Amino acid sequence: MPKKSYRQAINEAIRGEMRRDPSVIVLGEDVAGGQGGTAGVGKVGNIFGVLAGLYDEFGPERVIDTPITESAIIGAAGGAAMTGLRPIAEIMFADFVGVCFDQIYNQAAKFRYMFGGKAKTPLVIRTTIGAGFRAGAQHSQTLHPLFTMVPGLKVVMPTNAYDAKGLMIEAIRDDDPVIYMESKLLYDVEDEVPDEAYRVPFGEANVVRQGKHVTVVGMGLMLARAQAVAQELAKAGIDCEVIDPRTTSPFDEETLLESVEKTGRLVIVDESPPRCGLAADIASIVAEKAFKALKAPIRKVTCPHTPVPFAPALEDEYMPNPRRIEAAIREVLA
Amino acid sequence: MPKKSYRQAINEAIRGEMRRDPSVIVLGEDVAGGQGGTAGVGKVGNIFGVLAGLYDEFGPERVIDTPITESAIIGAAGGAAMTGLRPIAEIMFADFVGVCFDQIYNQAAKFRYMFGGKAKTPLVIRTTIGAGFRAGAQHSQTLHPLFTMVPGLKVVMPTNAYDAKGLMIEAIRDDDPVIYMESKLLYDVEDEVPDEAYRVPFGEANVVRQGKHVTVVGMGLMLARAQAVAQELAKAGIDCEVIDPRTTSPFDEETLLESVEKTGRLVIVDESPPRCGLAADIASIVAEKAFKALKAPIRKVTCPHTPVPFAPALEDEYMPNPRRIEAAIREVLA
Amino acid sequence: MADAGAQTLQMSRDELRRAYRRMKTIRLFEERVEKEFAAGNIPGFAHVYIGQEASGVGICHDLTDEDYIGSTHRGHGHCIAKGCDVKGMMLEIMGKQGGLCNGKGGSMHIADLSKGMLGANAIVGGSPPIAVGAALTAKTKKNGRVSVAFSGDGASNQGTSFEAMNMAVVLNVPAIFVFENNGYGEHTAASYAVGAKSIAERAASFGLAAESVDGSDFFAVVEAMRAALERGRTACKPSVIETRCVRHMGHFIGDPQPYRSAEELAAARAIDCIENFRKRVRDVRLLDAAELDGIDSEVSAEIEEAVQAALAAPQPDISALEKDVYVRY
Amino acid sequence: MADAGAQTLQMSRDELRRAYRRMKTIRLFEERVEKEFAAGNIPGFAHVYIGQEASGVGICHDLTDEDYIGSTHRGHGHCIAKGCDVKGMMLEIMGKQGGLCNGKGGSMHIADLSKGMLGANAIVGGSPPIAVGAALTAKTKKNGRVSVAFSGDGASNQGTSFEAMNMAVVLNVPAIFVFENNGYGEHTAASYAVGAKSIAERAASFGLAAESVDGSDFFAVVEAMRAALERGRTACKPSVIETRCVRHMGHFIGDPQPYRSAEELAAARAIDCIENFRKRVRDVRLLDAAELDGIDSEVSAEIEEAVQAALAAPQPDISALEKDVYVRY
Ligand SMILES: Cc1ncc(C[n+]2csc(CCOP(=O)(O)OP(=O)(O)O)c2C)c(N)n1
Ligand SMILES: Cc1ncc(C[n+]2csc(CCOP(=O)(O)OP(=O)(O)O)c2C)c(N)n1
Ligand SMILES: [Mg+2]
Ligand SMILES: [Mg+2]
Repeated sequence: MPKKSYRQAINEAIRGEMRRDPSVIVLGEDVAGGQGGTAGVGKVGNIFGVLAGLYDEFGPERVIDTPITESAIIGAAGGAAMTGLRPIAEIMFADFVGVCFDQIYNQAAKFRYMFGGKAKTPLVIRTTIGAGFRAGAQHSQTLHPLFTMVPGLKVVMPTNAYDAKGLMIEAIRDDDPVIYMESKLLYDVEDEVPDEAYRVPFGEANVVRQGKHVTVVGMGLMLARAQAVAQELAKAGIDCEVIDPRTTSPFDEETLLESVEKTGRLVIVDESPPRCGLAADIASIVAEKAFKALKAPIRKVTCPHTPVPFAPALEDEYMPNPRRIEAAIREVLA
Repeated sequence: MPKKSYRQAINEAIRGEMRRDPSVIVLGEDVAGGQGGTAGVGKVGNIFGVLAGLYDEFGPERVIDTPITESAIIGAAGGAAMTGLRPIAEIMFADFVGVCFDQIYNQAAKFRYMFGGKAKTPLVIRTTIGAGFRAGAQHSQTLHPLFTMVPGLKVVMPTNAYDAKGLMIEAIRDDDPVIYMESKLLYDVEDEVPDEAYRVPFGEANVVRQGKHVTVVGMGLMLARAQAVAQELAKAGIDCEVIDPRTTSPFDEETLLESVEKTGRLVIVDESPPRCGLAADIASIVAEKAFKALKAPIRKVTCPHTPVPFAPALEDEYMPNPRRIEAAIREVLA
Repeated sequence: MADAGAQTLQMSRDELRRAYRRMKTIRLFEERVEKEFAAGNIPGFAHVYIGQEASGVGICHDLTDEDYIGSTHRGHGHCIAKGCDVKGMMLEIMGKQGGLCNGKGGSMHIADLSKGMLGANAIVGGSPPIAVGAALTAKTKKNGRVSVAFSGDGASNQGTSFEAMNMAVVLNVPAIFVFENNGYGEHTAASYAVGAKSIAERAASFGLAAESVDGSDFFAVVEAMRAALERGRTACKPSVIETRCVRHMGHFIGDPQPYRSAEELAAARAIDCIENFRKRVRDVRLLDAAELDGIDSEVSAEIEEAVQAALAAPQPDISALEKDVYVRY
Repeated sequence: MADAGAQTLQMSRDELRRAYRRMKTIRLFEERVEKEFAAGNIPGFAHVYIGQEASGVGICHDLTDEDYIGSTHRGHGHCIAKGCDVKGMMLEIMGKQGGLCNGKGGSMHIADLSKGMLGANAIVGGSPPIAVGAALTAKTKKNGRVSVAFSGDGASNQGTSFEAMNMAVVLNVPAIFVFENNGYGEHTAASYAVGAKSIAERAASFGLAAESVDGSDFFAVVEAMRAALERGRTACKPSVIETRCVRHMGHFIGDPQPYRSAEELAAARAIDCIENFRKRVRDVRLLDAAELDGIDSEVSAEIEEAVQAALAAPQPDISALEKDVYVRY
């Protein structure tokens, strides 16, 4: 199977869906790039190059550059979704949601319920997450907890190129508003990705490593770190089961609970501050629903309760790292 | 001691601090009311009457009506706080934070850290929370989880008039940004409130009922419900310890953990949807730090993962109610 | 095939009857909402549109069910102007099963997508960006529809309103931003909160056609709207219309309005767009008093029926609580 | 006591020297940032101010350390114009201990409250509301200070910029909104993204004095700013200044700029505000080439020193990670 990067996989998914369905449009800042410039439009294809070539193929009516105006972008995307388009809107960095959060959580996510089930809002919001990019406190956050708490939203966090494509196709075809979070540090990571369209369903976790001693959950970029630590610990005879939830809303409780029933131990690795985060959320599900199986305290390995610092030494320590992950695993096994 | 309502208690705290410190100002929509009108200014005193009389005493320079422009309100309050005032800004309903969240979580809350400890942002944001007001999906939310997750913010949820006054005075004198959430349904509830100024410190939970069988945590309006159920259950020989955290950030882990060490059981009653909520947060703290003491699954009694419905029958069922609270307590004791 | 005399107003008698009926329906509906509210039959709070009927009805006069509107917290009038069923509305406002949103929305969230009504909106400034999106759909599908965002004078100061106008200009979409300037945002006068000389002038500087009209003059509103529709339907161009209105009542039902003098209130109430309309159509002998009164009676009966149905209806079953959050989850 | 010839420019030779030194410091600082970035010594990404120096330095020329500015992601120039220490800045940009924010902020978050510099801001449109707040402090304390918000042409379309302008007019506070129009927001031209005829005209419609000046002409910028300062300091009135600038480089360091033609880029670079300044002051014989070149050398040495110090400095100790989130927690 052909090797493709996470970036390419997303591009391919969007391109394929745009070919398939003329109601799919893309809008955001510099999704084409060059509007009003002197050397032609479409050579940027989003600041990370994820949308490269789409403008050339689909033109200005379907790959729409906007002013810097996130409330209008998301609001327009929600309004367009409610009236018959399937917009893919972009918020360049998840950190920027603060300027348009109302249009996400009070509007698009609530239309259907507030209107008694009569509205349908097939909207995809693409955004990027993650520290480690040396971009400081306002360009480095991983805000999935903020989205996961919102009834009416679906929340997707692909960890590899294969899933990235299948989850994007699923997101575009889904009739509900979906936040699709791209880990900036995964863009160049390659994986085997089929050329044809396929769907990875929401709410189905991926057990990326079978194991019997401890269940380790990792989201986004943290999955790879959890996997690496698991591999290392295997040498020491510690057998981790590693789970990638893929989507945090809906969340696959079943796979998680089954795993903990088996291992009796749980470590959650999550790149966001600890309070009201996804690690807490998952811990609470298990403490409620698999309590009897638990043989040890549930350990959360998260960022500290601080903004993301700029200095690389601090930022590296801010993110859950192998040392902390390993320590937590050893702790619950002690 | 004189009886005063929660509303009066807040008013008294703000009034006292404004008398004491000329750098304290109030700004927001209709905090005075009547600007530009034909019958004089200041007769409104905020839509719930919490600020009644302040305009008359302190005038337009310190009780500042603004246009409907929450980003500018919070941004201006943050900027004013960083430069020497102690603003009390109002967001009429917490639901509206979506239009100004950036100025809270990316700006005011992060100034100090981003600027290497050199900034000080003594800002209080007052807002109202809670369902049960028949106000629909965009005027009824209880968004403390959204705030609690933000490093740099302090989050206050008074449950009675006495605390309301002491916590407000503390919030105004505090040098960090504080979100102060007023439960709409508590405004008229009276309590003994001293006339003089006093402070209720942040991060100190209130054990409102001692008990030995189960620890019950209740936030905001839910505390009273938890208390009522506890009283009822006492008749059946079930002895609940009821805890009011008072502030969710900082959060008093110590009192909570001590209680669970004693009771071995935990039920958390929280008026917000379940995902990444404060109930999950608290459950995860206990599952990590008091695991050995736990004798039963940790039960969360929260709202469902839905927006707040309008119809009273649905809204009453949406909020954690005595029936559900009692069932959860009985379950962990079964 | 206009009736005699219609030339003056450029409208057929049928059109005039429909317009009058809608305005009167709003008026009587809102008066009844006030009454039912006082009687404890309406939960929560509600904002009535009394005095502003000509604005909403004028704006919607030439719209079809295929065109879109987005509304505000003060949305009943817009719903009726766009053709929503008053029984469905009354059921909704009372939180009853069978309401337009099955009781889940309430006064501030009524929507009826089958009528192109994309929802009242309890967030001030919520609708303009959404309306831009509906206009984008129209442009993309090249179906000649337009999309209207109603906002108040207060909402005109919200960042989202400005962003939406700029976006509509840049994307060239058929959005029509209607700012109903009733002089107040809650308890604060527009003269205080709008720093600009006028809402329309400020809007014009964004690069779209903007005009300010007497919102109590149905015909003036229709005329302005026709120009906006022409720009929207044929050239996908956005427009702004400021309708200068009067608020006869308080901000919400029960607002004692201590910030308005008795004289101001009396002067505001002396301006009655429905009386204006009656006078105009009688003057040109298009509709006579008897006919208008006949409509009044019909409307009155319709509303009575709606109220009775709403009072009798049950609340939604509790099983509805967790339904319709998602299409599929 | 101005030197001979200074009349023309209304400035003393000392003032001119300071202005030139600041502009040149910005230019050389930014060129060095580009170099150090390419060498891998600067983490993350950075946006340089090359070509826009006259705008920032002109705006800050008559400000004191007591006045406030709020800045943008492209903030190095504003910092230097406001008097921030270049060594502290270079340390910060390299993420080193002892940087102006102790390495926690980085290029997009440099602040120095002791100089009235309230922070670069990585959120487009973040600063205008904050600047209104600083202006409110000035008004409340009646200390005659003003507060400047720098924004780009791109930021001029963000809702927060509009809200801030209206708020400043309504509250009547001495905020000065400076829109540095360098023709692009990232890779999108202002001619596309700004739907209005001009940023200044659109701003004027908000009810404040607004003018557009040649941002490459230091003296024109100073003149516009003096009028704004007069309004701000004496009457607490807000103003808007649009400075028409050129962006010599890409949006961020490393941007290949495929959206700009070679001709456009050449034309942009042919406009050099520093060369303009040198010519102007030489023409009127206020400063001669030797003196200017002397300043160049001093600045060069200062920056070299800053870079060496920054390269040599350690990163903050890991113990700093959880510090300074709160004053007390
Ligand atoms: C974002 C937001 N801020 C504040 C409010 C509270 N609020 C509801 S209506 C209103 C006044 C709106 O005034 P205007 O836009 O003039 O509309 P009108 O009520 O006059 O029809 C306010 C402040 C809100 N609902 N949403
Ligand atoms: C809210 C927000 N949206 C988008 C961005 C990404 N971004 C950073 S700089 C920039 C362009 C800003 O353009 P302009 O205001 O003209 O400033 P310039 O870069 O030209 O100095 C954008 C879109 C951001 N940082 N914040
Ligand atoms: Mg109004
Ligand atoms: Mg620019």
